[in-house]
Amino acid sequence: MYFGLSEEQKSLEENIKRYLAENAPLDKIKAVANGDDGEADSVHKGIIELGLSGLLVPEQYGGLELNMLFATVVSAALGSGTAPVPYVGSYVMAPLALNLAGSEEQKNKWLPKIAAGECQFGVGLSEYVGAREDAGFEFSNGKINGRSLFLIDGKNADGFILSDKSGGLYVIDSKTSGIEIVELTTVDKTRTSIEILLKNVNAELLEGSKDKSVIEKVLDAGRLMLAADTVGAAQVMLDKSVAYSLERKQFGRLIGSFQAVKHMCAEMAAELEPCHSMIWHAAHCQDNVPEEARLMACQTKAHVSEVGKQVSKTATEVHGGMGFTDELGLHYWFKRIGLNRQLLGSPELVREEAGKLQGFDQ
Amino acid sequence: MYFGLSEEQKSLEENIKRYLAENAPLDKIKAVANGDDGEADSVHKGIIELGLSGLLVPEQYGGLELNMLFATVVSAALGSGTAPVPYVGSYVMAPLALNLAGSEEQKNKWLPKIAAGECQFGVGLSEYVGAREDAGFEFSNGKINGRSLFLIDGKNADGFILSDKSGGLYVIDSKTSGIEIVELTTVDKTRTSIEILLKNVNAELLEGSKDKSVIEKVLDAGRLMLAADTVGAAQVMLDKSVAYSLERKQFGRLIGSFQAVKHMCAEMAAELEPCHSMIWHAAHCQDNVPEEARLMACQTKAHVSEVGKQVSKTATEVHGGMGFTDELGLHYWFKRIGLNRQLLGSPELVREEAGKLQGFDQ
Amino acid sequence: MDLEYGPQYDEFRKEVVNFIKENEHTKLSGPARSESRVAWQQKLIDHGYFARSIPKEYGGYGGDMDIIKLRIIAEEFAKSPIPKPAGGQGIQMLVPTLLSLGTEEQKQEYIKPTLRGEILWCQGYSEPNSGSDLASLQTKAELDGDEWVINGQKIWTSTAHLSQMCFILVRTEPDAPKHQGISYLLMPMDSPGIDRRPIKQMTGDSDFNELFLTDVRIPAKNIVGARGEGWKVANATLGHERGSLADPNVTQNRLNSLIDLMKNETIDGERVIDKPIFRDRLLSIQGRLMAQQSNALRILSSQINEDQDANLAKAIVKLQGTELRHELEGLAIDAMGELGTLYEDSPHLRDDGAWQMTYMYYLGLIIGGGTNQIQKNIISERALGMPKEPKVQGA
Amino acid sequence: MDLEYGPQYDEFRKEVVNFIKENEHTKLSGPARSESRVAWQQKLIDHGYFARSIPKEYGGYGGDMDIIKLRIIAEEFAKSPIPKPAGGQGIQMLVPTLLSLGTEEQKQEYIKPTLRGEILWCQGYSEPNSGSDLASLQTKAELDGDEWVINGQKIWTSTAHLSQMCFILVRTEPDAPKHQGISYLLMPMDSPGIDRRPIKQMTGDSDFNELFLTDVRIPAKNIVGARGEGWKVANATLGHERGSLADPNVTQNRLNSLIDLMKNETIDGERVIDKPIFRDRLLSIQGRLMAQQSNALRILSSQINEDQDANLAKAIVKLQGTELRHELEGLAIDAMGELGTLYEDSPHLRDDGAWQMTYMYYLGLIIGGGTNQIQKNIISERALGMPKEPKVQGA
Repeated sequence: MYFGLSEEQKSLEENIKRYLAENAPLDKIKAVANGDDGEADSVHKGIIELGLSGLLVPEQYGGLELNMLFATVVSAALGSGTAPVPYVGSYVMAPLALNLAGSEEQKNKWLPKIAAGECQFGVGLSEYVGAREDAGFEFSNGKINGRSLFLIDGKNADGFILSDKSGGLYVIDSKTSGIEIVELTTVDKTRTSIEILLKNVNAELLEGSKDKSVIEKVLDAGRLMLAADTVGAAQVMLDKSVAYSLERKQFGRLIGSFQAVKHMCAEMAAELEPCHSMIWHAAHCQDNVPEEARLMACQTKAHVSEVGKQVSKTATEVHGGMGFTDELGLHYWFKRIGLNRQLLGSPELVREEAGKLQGFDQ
Repeated sequence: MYFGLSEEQKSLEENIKRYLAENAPLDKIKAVANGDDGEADSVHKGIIELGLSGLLVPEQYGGLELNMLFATVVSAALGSGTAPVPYVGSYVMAPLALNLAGSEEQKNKWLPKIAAGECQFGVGLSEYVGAREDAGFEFSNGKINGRSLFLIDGKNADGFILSDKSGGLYVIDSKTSGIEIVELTTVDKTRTSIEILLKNVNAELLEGSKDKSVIEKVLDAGRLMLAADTVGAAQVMLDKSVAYSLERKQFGRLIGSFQAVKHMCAEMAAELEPCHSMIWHAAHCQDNVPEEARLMACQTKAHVSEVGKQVSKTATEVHGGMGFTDELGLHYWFKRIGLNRQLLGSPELVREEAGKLQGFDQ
Repeated sequence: MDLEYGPQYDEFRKEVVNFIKENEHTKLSGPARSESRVAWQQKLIDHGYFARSIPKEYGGYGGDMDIIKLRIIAEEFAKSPIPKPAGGQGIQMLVPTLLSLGTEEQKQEYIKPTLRGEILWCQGYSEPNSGSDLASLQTKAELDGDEWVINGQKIWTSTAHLSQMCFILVRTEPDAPKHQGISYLLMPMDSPGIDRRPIKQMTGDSDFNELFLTDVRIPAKNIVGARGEGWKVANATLGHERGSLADPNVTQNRLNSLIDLMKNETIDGERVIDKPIFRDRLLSIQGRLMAQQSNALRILSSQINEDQDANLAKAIVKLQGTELRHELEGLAIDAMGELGTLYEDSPHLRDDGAWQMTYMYYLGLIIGGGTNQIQKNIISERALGMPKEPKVQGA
Repeated sequence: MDLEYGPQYDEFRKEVVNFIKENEHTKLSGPARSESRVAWQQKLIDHGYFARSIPKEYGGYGGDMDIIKLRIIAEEFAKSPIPKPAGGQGIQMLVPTLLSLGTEEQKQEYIKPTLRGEILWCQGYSEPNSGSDLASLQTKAELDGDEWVINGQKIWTSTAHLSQMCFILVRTEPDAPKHQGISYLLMPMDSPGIDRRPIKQMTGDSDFNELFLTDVRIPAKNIVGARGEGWKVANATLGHERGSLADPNVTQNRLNSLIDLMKNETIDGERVIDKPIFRDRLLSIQGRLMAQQSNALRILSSQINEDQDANLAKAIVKLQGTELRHELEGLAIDAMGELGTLYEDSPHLRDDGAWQMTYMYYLGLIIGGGTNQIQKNIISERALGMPKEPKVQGA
């Protein structure tokens, strides 16, 4: 029995953190947030070189064929660096969907490119999770008409994967005619989101997605990745709070010696520490205990989102006025956690799903 | 413009508090909780002598004909002393119901007795608020069959007022045959509650209660009284916490000098202080602004219940192990607040009602 | 208990209503200090709808200090799109300070143009190392002949780029205990030696500045109160700032907008307000707000009726109000879900992005104006009588 | 990541399962220390299902310290109504203390009968003026010839009326700094001079006692560790107590009962679990519990795998676990509404009144065993490396 990360997983985590510390420090994050796409591209290239794009792609398609625990470790590491790269949609949900539900032809077309870092995917499941503004689309005779909101990693993507309301998954080449892309600016400028408008656009159903377990697995994976990203980001906010409180003096004392500040940090730690174990455990279930995976994914997404909200608020408070400045930049983590909370279902919606999974409505 | 209590109201409050301090100190509360009905009776007689039974009874029936603000002041004062007396049901809801909906004959029969302190009423609205365990009754041909749970002040009562599911109110003489009374012991032994089982019991409809506004007013009043009782009790818990923290030393310091304890007290005060204004304001609406009275009553009951729960927990924590002992007796206030929370609708149910009042469901 | 203002005010309210009706189409043009803005301020003063109780000799209306009339003015102005009287730290903080502690010359020189909007003020209090512990400030001023020479650094100075003057706290008596070594000076912002750097905030805006002060010279007479009494002078007006950060009537407007939002937003075609969990959160916030509104009435009453004590009621306003507001804005974001994360110029933005903006801004206000941790210290020490943080050995 | 115990344990689990099956109808009769209870303890020891790693010479099973085997035993026993091994402070705290710090004579004398349930122990730590600040305790013991003479007062001593022995902290070196003046003694409860007063709690029960000690004489050899080292001796076992107060597996059982309750209780005929607001609170508690269960797995793993660090994970268990449990019980009360206030022998009582009882009891546990305020100090100081509360001038 060993509950925790393997040496390999730990070293992957360290590699990513080291890479980000060296290549995506705060001033680069700021540049990206201010619209410098070149900086974002270079960090993106770097994480492809680390192998992250092919992490979940089967070996036969050129990937590393690692499991969800590895993917979770990566997501937490990326969250800790507020890394300005596509990951959750492009390199987790997309290859999972293609591999689980695609035909051999579809797999051969896309998976090797994803693994090689030559192809980025935007993934839109919002209509399945809970449609806003009557977004949605119709598929018939190989053509899609309609629109889809909040495609994760959609900007500059080479392909799109969309789900309809019933969970059917469709793959679209972004160069197909009839697609209009609208960029959606969110508070978190380290990641991108788009809306797409589709007029008679050629699209392929991923046949396997007629089995609803596919969208469920893709969604579980996406939610877990967002939760892991939040855990990584929240841990940094806590660490920064403790460090700041041991530097900053007021009233002739380190602020970290005031019981109010100590208790704020203790409360953050008490809430956050179990979340590390929770994301590992949820990943383990996705890898090995399928019957527990869905409930665990929902509850992990919901619980971690709540803890993340609390930690990001408290950490900002510990930093006082500086916590509010762009100079210190703590807000990049705050906003990252804020976006993760809403993507793929806010806590209330995800808990509702967790209740249904347990038959509470019966 | 004057928002606050009049001199008369303040002096009534002081009179009750002084009476309780002298005649119902902690050792008497303990005796009552241990089953000494004689002690409870003597305190009950005392508050009748103070005029509380006739507070709301019109002058023509021998009462003081005072308003809900007076009644609220009284309830808060009784809560602050965890007074082991019937009040909310017997001397607020019952006379209100009789006066608003009774025939002249019914009024003449009961109201002078209530005012004179010769008649105690048990009031059961639980089936209207939200029936548990399929409790409920049928009324036909002047007879009631069924049962009713949680009659407030019902033990040893001379009469009962019951509402059916649709809000109709019935008055029953407790000496009528066919009534079986079951005592319900709750955590709060300073007040009594009963269940009654009715077999072909003679009962009279209060004709006026065919107009639903009657049950609504009675319920609003009852909820406000419970909220006021909680505010009074919670204020005492806060006051005791501050006082204890300025007596008790640990680590060579008054515990009240530790920032953690200071902030616990500050948080209690910050939550509780507006609740005083809120109950006065809610009472003022019942007296003078009927269109705001219902929403204000619901929200006051719900909000004060939540604040009371938090204050009663925090105050117990400030007292450390002593807060858990019967010797210090802090738990009598804790339990009083706990019972108020559940009577006439827990916060969730009452907020649901507040939403409907505002048409949120339309 | 009497929530009526009384019939004696009916006539006054009518006057206000008439004035508003006559002027409701007033449009102000141009930047701060423009002619039309100054003229509007003066018009409001002339009618007694602004600077009502400030003596005529200093440019005010010279009326009685009648809280109810002020309240009626505020109520009626709030109902109309008519331009509101100007606010700002000069009017809220400096003018009351000068009125009670300024020299006759200072009152003559500054109050009238400040009221008219001809002079805008910024506040020079906080320093990088003196936030919660404001009294430890280190910016110093030395008297050189008939001039103060100021050196140091200030932070969190709002509207510094628009202001002509700054009321600033400086250390003039370095050997005195920290609270007794501070003076309160009036510094023209065009003085040589002032360097301003805007601070970009998490919202993306730059409402605040850092000021770098190098040998800034101002006249010796530009001191309010005596040397070393600056802490007292400043504290006379700090209360004004805190209360204004969390007015429950403003929060009520936000709650109404939130209700509208929740009635309009849908999830799978179902209105958000029909989802019981969101609705319950809304109702819970409403309950807390109603308590704060009742508390505000009590405070108002204590200002009108001298015998009423509302110290604790006042002490909690900033803590409770800012936390509630932050939560309210956060509920709006949750109610919108993904759409709630949109910002700046994004399509599908609701209410111009005000919800995210205000959510973050109010986190700033939980911190600013005395952090809510400091507020809890104040409540426990001043209102509950608990001990001050004890002196630490070696500190 | 590997949550399997491995096939090598399959055989062991089978053995345990068989034992349980063979003995599941065992009924223990009589009070504590009765013959049947002692026999059952001995049987469990003989099979290695209790006192597994304690050496045979002291009455244990003398097996290996295999955490997984202990876990398997606990898991399988939890599934069955079979009588559980006895617990109590003697077994949880005294035995480990004696094993690591006792004299050979003490080990021989006390461990075996304690394990067999023939000697029950109570704990004499807290005093009326020494709660959170335990090290300030004042009960003193002086050596008079070959006897300690103990005078003072203890509080929060549980099961004192059932116990034959008490492990007690006393001040033996009044001139030493407070942590260095304490000794750890073993006091027979039948010694003359011990007066016991039960403390009635808010639950109505009296689980705790005050002990008044007047010239209580015990043998000089009844000291564990050296004079003045009692603080260290006691701290070696305090951790055991804290962890056991908030086991998430026990909370899981309560959550399951709560789900059943919410499926059975109705409001106007509608199941409580069908009310979204209550259901959401339930699910929110479940999410927090699942996080704590994952955290518990990590702690378990760190006990098996020496390279794993779980200090912070351990430090938070008591704080998080007791608060969650209190909230869970509180939700049950709200779900029952008025019925949730019923207590003692009332009709309509659900689950024998366990919800109210445990709601209050866990408020007690939030306070007991190091208040949750003290827990936050410990987390910040020991796990996050923040400064200790500074020394106060004049204190």
